[in-house]
Amino acid sequence: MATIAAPTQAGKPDAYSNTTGIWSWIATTDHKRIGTLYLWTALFFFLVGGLEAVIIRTQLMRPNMGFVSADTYNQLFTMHGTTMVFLAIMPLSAAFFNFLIPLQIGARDVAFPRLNAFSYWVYLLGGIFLTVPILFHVAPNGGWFGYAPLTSNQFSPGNNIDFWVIGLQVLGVSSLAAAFNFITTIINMRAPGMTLMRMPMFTWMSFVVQFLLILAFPPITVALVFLIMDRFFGTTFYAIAAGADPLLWQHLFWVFGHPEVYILILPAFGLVSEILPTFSKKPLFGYNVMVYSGIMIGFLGFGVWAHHMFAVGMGAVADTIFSMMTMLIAIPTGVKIFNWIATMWAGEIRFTVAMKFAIALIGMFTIGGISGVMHSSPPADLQQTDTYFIVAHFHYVLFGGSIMGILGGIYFYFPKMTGRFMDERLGNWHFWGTFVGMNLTFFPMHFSGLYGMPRRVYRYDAGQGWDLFNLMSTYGTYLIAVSTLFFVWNFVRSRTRGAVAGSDPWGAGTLEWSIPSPPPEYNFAQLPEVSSRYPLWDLKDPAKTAGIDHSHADAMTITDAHAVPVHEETERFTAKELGIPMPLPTAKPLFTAVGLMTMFSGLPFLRNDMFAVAMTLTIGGACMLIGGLYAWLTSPLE
Amino acid sequence: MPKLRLREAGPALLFMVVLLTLTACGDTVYPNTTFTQFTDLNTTILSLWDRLLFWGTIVFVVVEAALIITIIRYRKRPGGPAAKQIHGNALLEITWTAIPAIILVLIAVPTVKAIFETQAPAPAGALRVEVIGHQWWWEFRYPELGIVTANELYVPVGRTVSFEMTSKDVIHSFWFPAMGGKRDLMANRTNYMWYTPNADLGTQAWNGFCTEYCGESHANMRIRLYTVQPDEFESWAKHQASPAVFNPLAAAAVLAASNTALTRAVDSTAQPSAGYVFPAERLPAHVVPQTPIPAGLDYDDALLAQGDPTRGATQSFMLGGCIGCHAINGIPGAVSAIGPDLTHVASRHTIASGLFKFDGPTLARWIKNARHMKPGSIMNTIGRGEYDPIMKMTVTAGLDDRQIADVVAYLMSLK
Amino acid sequence: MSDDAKHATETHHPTGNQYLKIAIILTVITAIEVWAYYIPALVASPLFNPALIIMSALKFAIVVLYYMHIKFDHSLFRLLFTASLILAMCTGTALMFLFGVFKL
Amino acid sequence: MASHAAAALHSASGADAGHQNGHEHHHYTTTGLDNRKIAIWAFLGSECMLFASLISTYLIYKGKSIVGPYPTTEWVNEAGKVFKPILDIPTTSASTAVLLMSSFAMVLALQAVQLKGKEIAATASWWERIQRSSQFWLAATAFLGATFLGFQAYEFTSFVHEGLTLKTNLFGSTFFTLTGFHGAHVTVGVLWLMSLLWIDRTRGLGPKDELVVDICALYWHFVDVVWIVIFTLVYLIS
Ligand code: HEA
Ligand code: HEA
Ligand code: HEC
Ligand code: CUA
Ligand SMILES: [Cu+2]
Repeated sequence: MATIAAPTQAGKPDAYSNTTGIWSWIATTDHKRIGTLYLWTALFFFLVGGLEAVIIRTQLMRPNMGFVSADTYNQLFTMHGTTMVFLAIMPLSAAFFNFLIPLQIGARDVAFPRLNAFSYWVYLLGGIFLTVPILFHVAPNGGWFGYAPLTSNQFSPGNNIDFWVIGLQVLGVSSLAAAFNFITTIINMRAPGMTLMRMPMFTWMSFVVQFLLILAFPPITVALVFLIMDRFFGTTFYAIAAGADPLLWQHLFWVFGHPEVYILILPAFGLVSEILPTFSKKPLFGYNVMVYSGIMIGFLGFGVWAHHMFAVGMGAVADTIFSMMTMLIAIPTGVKIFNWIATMWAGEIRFTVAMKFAIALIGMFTIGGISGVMHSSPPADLQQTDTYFIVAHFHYVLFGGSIMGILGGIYFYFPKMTGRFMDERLGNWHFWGTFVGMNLTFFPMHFSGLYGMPRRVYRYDAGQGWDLFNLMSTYGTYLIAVSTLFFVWNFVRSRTRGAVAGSDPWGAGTLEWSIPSPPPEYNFAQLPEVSSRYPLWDLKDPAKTAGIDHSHADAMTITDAHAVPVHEETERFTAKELGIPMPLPTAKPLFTAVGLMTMFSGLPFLRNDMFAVAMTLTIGGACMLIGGLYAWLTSPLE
Repeated sequence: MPKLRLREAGPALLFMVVLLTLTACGDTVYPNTTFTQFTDLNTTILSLWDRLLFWGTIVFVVVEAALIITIIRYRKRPGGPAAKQIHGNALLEITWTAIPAIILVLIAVPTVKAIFETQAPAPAGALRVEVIGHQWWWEFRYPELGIVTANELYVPVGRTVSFEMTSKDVIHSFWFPAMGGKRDLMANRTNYMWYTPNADLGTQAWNGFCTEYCGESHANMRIRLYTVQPDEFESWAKHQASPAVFNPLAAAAVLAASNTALTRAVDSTAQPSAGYVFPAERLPAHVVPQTPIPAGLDYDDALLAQGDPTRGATQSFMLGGCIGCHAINGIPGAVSAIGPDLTHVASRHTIASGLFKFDGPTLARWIKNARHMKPGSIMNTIGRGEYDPIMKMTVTAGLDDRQIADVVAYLMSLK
Repeated sequence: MSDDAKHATETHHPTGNQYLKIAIILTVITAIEVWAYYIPALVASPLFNPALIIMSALKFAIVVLYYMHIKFDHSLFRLLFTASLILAMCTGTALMFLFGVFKL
Repeated sequence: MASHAAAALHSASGADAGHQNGHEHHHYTTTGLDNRKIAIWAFLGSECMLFASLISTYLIYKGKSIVGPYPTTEWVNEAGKVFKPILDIPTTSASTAVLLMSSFAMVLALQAVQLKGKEIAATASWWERIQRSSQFWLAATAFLGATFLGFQAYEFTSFVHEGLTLKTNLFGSTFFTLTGFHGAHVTVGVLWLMSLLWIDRTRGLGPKDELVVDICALYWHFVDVVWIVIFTLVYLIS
């Protein structure tokens, strides 16, 4: 193996993290560290959202339970949905965007490292702002899609909804900033030879997601601005007494909301598309079609929003159009499912935990997709909407899809992130508990829904035909919760005690596996040159990639001019030693983020007639924001 | 590998069988089932559903079987074959694009037909019912019959009923699972839905729900539907349209005669001309509310026997401020539409939108502290010395337990 | 600077005089719009709204093509912007239909 | 294989440069374009959706207000007093023209920065000479933008005097929010322009700063373009 450019000096094993301690995290601009922060924070919020679900299910275990009050229950499901969507799955995906995209495209960092840190801090602060109120029993209680006029001042006079509107608005800033960053990164930071059609599938799906983000967030931003104006400055956007139309919020929300569900699923699809080929020892089946179907899903996703509104009386023509558009999405999604199966077909399948989760995604997402198609027929949906049948649908796609994919991704990439494996035995416990548990939880919901159980009810009478299904769901939840504890233990322990993994522990084919685990701060000592979709396989096993249009296994596909040869490395160098300029650590993004959050957190005080406090926070926050931005923009990057 | 195929398809087939049996199960086990053909609307929906289920099951079986077969057949085995390096196959990919497309067409065509069928204007001669959503109860008006009532809906079988739906506050949604689809109720908008309960449906009672999250007591916003014979409906309607015919003196006489079961006492004598009411003994168990009355709401039921409807009507009803929110047709000044119309409240089997049974002890507790019984209720706490959980204060002015007994006696007489 | 390079820059960036011409065109279109607004006969015509929208679209296009030099710049920018713009217009139009601002 | 690798290495100019000079290396980009310019265009794409949502809401609520003042129709208050339609077309036409002119000034500012340092013929006219002054054009753009804001402030206050506030009716809410959002964008633009002007005055902007000015210009023109749409759809269309 050629190692022409490999350094020869003796290295220091942990030289890549030349700084340690809390400050190194606060001031970090390293995309891998930011990814790690995202991962930990989002996993924490996943546990919080899960805990909320456990309480919800306990309350629903039997008819007319009195475990929690009506208002508490309403806060719980609102926060459960909001937390899972905005604070768990989206940031879990962001963790992978951060960690993986630069590695997969052969870049040293993202396009705007400090903006990246800013995105994370805004997310963290927004998440805290949104979550803490539940400890004081003033959490948002308007449902995760916060339909106005219920969320207007007239019907929700307390501070509860304030936390929700402001929290989501702030989180939107985070998502948008990150999306501009990743769009630029993917367009402009690819290593030489990394053409679009050679990008790994995860990067591709992430690329699509970033466009969904920048185009879907503005409508909800506007809807939230209206609500903020209504709640604090007395405008009349959602005031029915002034003649407002109750559908305004719904349309603006779902114009965002439906693309949002693809924002939640496509990263998981991407992860699975990395895992399946690796453990089948085969390249992805029909790469091009996988790319195009991902783009199609994203594109069509903008034309279907009103399928959440079949019961609002839009009229037959609108119902028809939205129904047809919705059905169309099944086609590109189906292509993905079949191509994944074909990827495994005739392969040598190794059932690692990561692979099991990936396979489970195919099986479980399909169930959710099929029930989705059942909703897409408006007359049929009139019997389904706002019942547990819908709850079953979206948990099959969200839990069976997004969560399964992300968990698979965590098992798969853990060795790359930490240099150590997660324990497979504990992982198997986790997998089987989760798999059985989720089916036990969510499959019965199909029945409770079709047998007439509405969603968002904190209690129901006995003898309605729902008792058994609810009991099953609750036991299933407990099973998931227990198996999640295995996961938490495994995750925490394996960081320091797991078996040591090399740079390419799974025999994968993409660029991120060509560098040491965990990667040095500069990722690539030298930018690789890529001429293939699976550069590593070209190198190690050219037979696998022979005949792929975009690969040229006969030409050298990855110059192994990395800091280290592709095989096991023992030597590392700091960026300084290699003369690679790295973005300087700085806390300015954090400072700016605090300013932004402070500025917004003044608003709720207006309601409590604490004008002075509101003004102090808002003006103080604005000054911090502007000062932070100024300091940030005028200081050198590296 | 034909053997394997069958074995792996087994669970999926089982799933289908289970699903179909459950689907076929009657309304005794699943009283709120949506799989009925009790109305024209639901017949259309069910046939659509059957088609969706059919194709859904096929897709499910094919995908899961393919998945399971693949992972079993191509699992890595010692000495097993090496992975075949296939990168794609245009023909295959076109096939699995085209087949779902065809299936979707087969679903889409009847869907579109059903959309236009079910959303056509209601046929002439339909019974018009205005449904008005309130936090958290239902107002029903029969504009052609001059009826205003709440929470319990009477509909004659064999005749199309056309609902015109709107809301006084937030968005609600109106749904009887056994009858067909739901529609949202929105302020500043009117929605329409119509269906015809089958002529052979018989006199039956059904559960319904508010299905759009509408705030704290959304779960407590239920509805009852009585499908009745046309003549029964006529009798009911005629009586409901008439003003409250409470005769305080007659009621007092009955009270003097019997100090016990008040519920039935007023019933027989005070209102000889009462119209048809869905017979209580025919209410199936699942239609009878079972909501527990929360702890901490004490009322001495013995007081009820001493309740005097006349006093209730003339004094306590005013004292309690009831008149500020409730209309009673025929009583001057009682015209407010904030709360349900009470003109014939005693002809209902439930109160508080299907949450509680209509009987003396429950009514007394309701009046004493409605907000304790139904979280967030707009009806304020009236019992003197009671804590109002929304105003966050103890009521000092309201009614004492004896006065409540009088009001209850009065309400019980409003047949 | 070689002739070649000079030539290249010239075609790539309009000169100040061309910018001036564009500014004049924009002003004239605006003037026509406002003028039309004051002629009741024109306002009453069914072509009034479409004509205004076309004129405004024209101004929009001119500014984006020349002032924002999207016409001369990398095609990537054109793609990014037009795709978003088209999506935004489609969404807006769909909303108009859904709320009955336009009728079928 | 080694020789392949070496050949590939040398053919990749980006990687090659990096081999000798880490600093250059870091600034290798796939498309050769600057990151910031890609980001700003993506941002403007996103802004299209933002303003589409705002403008759509305005149009959806147009004519749905229960009480006056109305934008283009007369109205009568409880006291029977008749009010004219509230929108003031002549003034707004003037402010629209001002904003259009500011875009013109902006392109010339960019051009001046690009041409900085190039020789100018001794015989050049005043028009050719003034075209070379980036400070003049930056200041002009900022000034025209500020003038537009002045018009808007005047418009808002006069509306408030005529009884239209955020709270009055749907028209008030949608109108002020839409134009206010646009005004906020203009304000940011003016501040941005003034920082550029300040940099120009302190250290001088030259061709190497072209991109910095270009990005600001793109933002500024976009804000102008949005106003073109708003002016037609909100003020003129019936
Ligand atoms: C990860 C998130 C995710 C994903 C991917 C999807 C995917 C889909 N969703 Fe789902 N959906 C949600 C999350 C998601 N959804 C959520 C959260 C809600 C509820 C929001 C709320 O109210 O709180 C919801 C609600 C929802 C509704 C509204 C229901 C209602 O409230 O009345 C509808 C209606 O059409 C719908 C449809 C679909 C469809 C058709 C798809 C399709 O994309 C699915 C396509 C996939 C397949 C079909 C399977 C694979 C395909 C094949 C194997 C090919 C062959 C198949 C056929 C021919 C059928 N969804
Ligand atoms: C996005 C992803 C997502 C995920 C992963 C889940 C996961 C789960 N959801 Fe989720 N759910 C939603 C999104 C999601 N949900 C949304 C959007 C809604 C709609 C909300 C609305 O209507 O507004 C909803 C609504 C919803 C309802 C309906 C509530 C109602 O309508 O009244 C129910 C009811 O059973 C439910 C249950 C569950 C369960 C049991 C899980 C389980 O999978 C959870 C698994 C459990 C754990 C993971 C627990 C692990 C934690 C511990 C063991 C404790 C450790 C604790 C700490 C250290 C803090 N969910
Ligand atoms: C503040 C207004 C208000 C006042 C005062 C008020 N009510 Fe009510 N009442 C309501 C509302 C609103 C409901 C519906 C509550 C619900 O179901 O959530 C209701 C429900 C009821 C019901 C149940 C009706 C049904 O069909 O479900 C009865 C009976 C009743 N009130 C009686 C009384 C009596 C008796 C008094 C006076 C002692 C009274 N109310 C005072 C508002 C009021
Ligand atoms: Cu009314 Cu829910
Ligand atoms: Cu959707």
